[in-house]
Amino acid sequence: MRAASLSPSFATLYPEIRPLMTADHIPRYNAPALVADGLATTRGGRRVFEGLSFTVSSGELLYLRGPNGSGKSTLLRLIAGYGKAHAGSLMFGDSDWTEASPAFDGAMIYAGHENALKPVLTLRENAAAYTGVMTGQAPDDARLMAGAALFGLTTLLDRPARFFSSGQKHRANLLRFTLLDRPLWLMDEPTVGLDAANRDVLADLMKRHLKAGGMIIAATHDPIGVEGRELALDDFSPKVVIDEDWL
Amino acid sequence: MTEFLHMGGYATFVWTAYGLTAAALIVLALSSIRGAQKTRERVEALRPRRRKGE
Amino acid sequence: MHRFANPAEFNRLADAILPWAKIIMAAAFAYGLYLALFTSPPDYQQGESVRIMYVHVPAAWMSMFTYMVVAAASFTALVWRHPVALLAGKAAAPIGATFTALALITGMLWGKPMWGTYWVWDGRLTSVLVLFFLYLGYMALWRGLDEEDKAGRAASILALVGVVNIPIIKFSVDWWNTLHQPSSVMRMDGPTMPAEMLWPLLTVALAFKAYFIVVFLYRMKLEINLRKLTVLSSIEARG
Amino acid sequence: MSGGVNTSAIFRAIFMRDVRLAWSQGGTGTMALSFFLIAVTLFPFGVGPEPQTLARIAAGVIWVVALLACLLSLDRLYQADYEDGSLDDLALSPLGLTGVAAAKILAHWVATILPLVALSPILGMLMNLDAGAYGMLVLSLLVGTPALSLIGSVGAALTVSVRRGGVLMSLLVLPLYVPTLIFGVGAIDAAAGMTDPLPHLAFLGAVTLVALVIGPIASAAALKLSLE
Repeated sequence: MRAASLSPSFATLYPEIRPLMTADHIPRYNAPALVADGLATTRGGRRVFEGLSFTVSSGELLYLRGPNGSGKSTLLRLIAGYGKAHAGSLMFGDSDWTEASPAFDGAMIYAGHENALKPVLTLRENAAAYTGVMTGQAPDDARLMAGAALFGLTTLLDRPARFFSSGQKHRANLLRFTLLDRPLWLMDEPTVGLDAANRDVLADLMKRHLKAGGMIIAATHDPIGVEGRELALDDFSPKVVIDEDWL
Repeated sequence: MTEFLHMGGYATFVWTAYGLTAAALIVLALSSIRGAQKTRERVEALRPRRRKGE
Repeated sequence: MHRFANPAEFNRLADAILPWAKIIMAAAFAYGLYLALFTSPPDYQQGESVRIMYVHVPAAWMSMFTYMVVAAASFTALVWRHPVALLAGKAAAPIGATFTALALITGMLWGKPMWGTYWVWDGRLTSVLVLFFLYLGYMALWRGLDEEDKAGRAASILALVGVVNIPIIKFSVDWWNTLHQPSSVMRMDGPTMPAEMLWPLLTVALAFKAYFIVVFLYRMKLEINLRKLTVLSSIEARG
Repeated sequence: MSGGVNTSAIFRAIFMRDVRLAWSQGGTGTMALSFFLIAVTLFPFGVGPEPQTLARIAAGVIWVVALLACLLSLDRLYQADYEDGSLDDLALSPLGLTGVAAAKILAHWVATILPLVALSPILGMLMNLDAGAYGMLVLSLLVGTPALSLIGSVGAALTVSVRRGGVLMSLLVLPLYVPTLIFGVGAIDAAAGMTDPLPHLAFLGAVTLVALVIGPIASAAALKLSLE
């Protein structure tokens, strides 16, 4: 488990607990850099990438590029803590995420392929479920309204998610980025199912997050219109596909 | 000899018990040994080609 | 412990042990059968049918022993992420299931002449039956998940949960048995047994243990080769 | 958002969410309850309505059917979250997966099992249960069924990524239910037969305590596997 109680230097990074502000408030993050050094991982007995190193510091956006199966999602889930690195190290400031098993570190918001919506619950209830899991409290009403307005979901706040279109479901999933103040955003194919208008909304949200000192790692094919560094996973495809023992 | 085979009237039970046990253990042993050999041959078949192909 | 982590190392160890295990197995089987079928006396009550005990009891012991092997392999696999130990559980389980099935069948064949019915809800026999389902669950879970490595670790977790519950199950079944059937029917207590009955029992038990080691090592070679095949074919797929 | 995040609030939030989902449309609450009622009423058709026979098997039938109802309702305990992606969010909760598993198990027990226990006396009447045993019927179910949810949760977590994992799960979990069943029914039969039910209850409680330790931890380990 990551350090259950956060290391002191870590705890001072975040604004102390105060009522969650509305969506357009600008939190001030001065988070440490996320440093990956020589990361390697296997998936289903097969080495996915090897010797992968990168650094993402406050205010930076890193795009993960590469064909399907090159390990974009695997890397994102590794950073989120869903799996262990086979080799190498992953540090976020002074807390070690290499051996991380999924646990709260107060640092990230992860949005995966699925939309994590309960069909029977309304958008408001789904949002409360997400913040309930992360902080134990329902989202501040003004903040939820602002976030829903941002993504054009205001009319759906009290409708069960099973009536949503796939685009609406995807935008409802992105709503999580407006509900919590967390420096590191991990986005897996965030623009899938978004029309041009909503793509700009997302781009604007991401730019504001970066300006506030936040960090974003996004695995995506199409350009979002937010300037950021690129990391082609194909450059790290494994030379040695399998450890020799099993040959 | 027949008296021995008769097993004091319990012949069917005693011999079925021993027979089934022997049969099961032999079948398990043979299938394991044959399995080991067959898979080893398949590994050998795949491996040299891989080396050459490298 | 980590020395056996790589399969080549394990194969060398297996090749060293196998010849000795085979010799012991052959000798123990021959001598055990000779004792069980020829020299040991018939029971004053059960007559010749007592000879079934010489197969039934060691098989029941083996079913329990093998589950302990599976649990130990599972613990090693989970705690130290030891790939060969993961396969050891998968290799041992079918042997354990076979011995459990044999214990049940020979138990029924022994029950018929003694009490007139094939199945008797005796405490020991019922515990072996529940153990048989634990084996089935373990092996089914290996096949249930598609990714082999995850299937193995899931089955290992089940084996550890199972091994913790075995004494509880055993105790509750015995308790239930005394509740519904006060007289303990199957008198198989070791120590009070006359020597000439105890020796065949122990010899057959030794034979079964040697047999387990032989077949287990071959099944390990099988499982290691299978894993090599999946790895090699995945390389072919990547081309 | 420093280290002092309020984990008990999170536990309550997850617990309430699952309780509401269990009783929402398509939840397991109504399904388990109706299965429990219908399945028990089948027995008189099978065994005959003759009061003496029904009375003798009443405790066993009610316990076995309650056990099966619990198993049926556990199948989707984690699979629903795994399929819609919310298991990823649950895994990142400060509570940790063990706490999440404990919250979900408690929610399953409260939302799905307690209603069964509340209705068991009615089924006791249907099965002509001995008059003196109704109190013990409810008490033994209250003490014993948590073990069913706890051990069943491990089965559900192990088969979370298995399509139609319900059948596999029952094979994994049913052998582990034997002690709870034996001591649960034993307590009721003892109460009916005027003998002392306390030892049965004590063992039943012990089995539940063991399950309390194993359940959340083994479930969390199994869920971590499926998230990798």
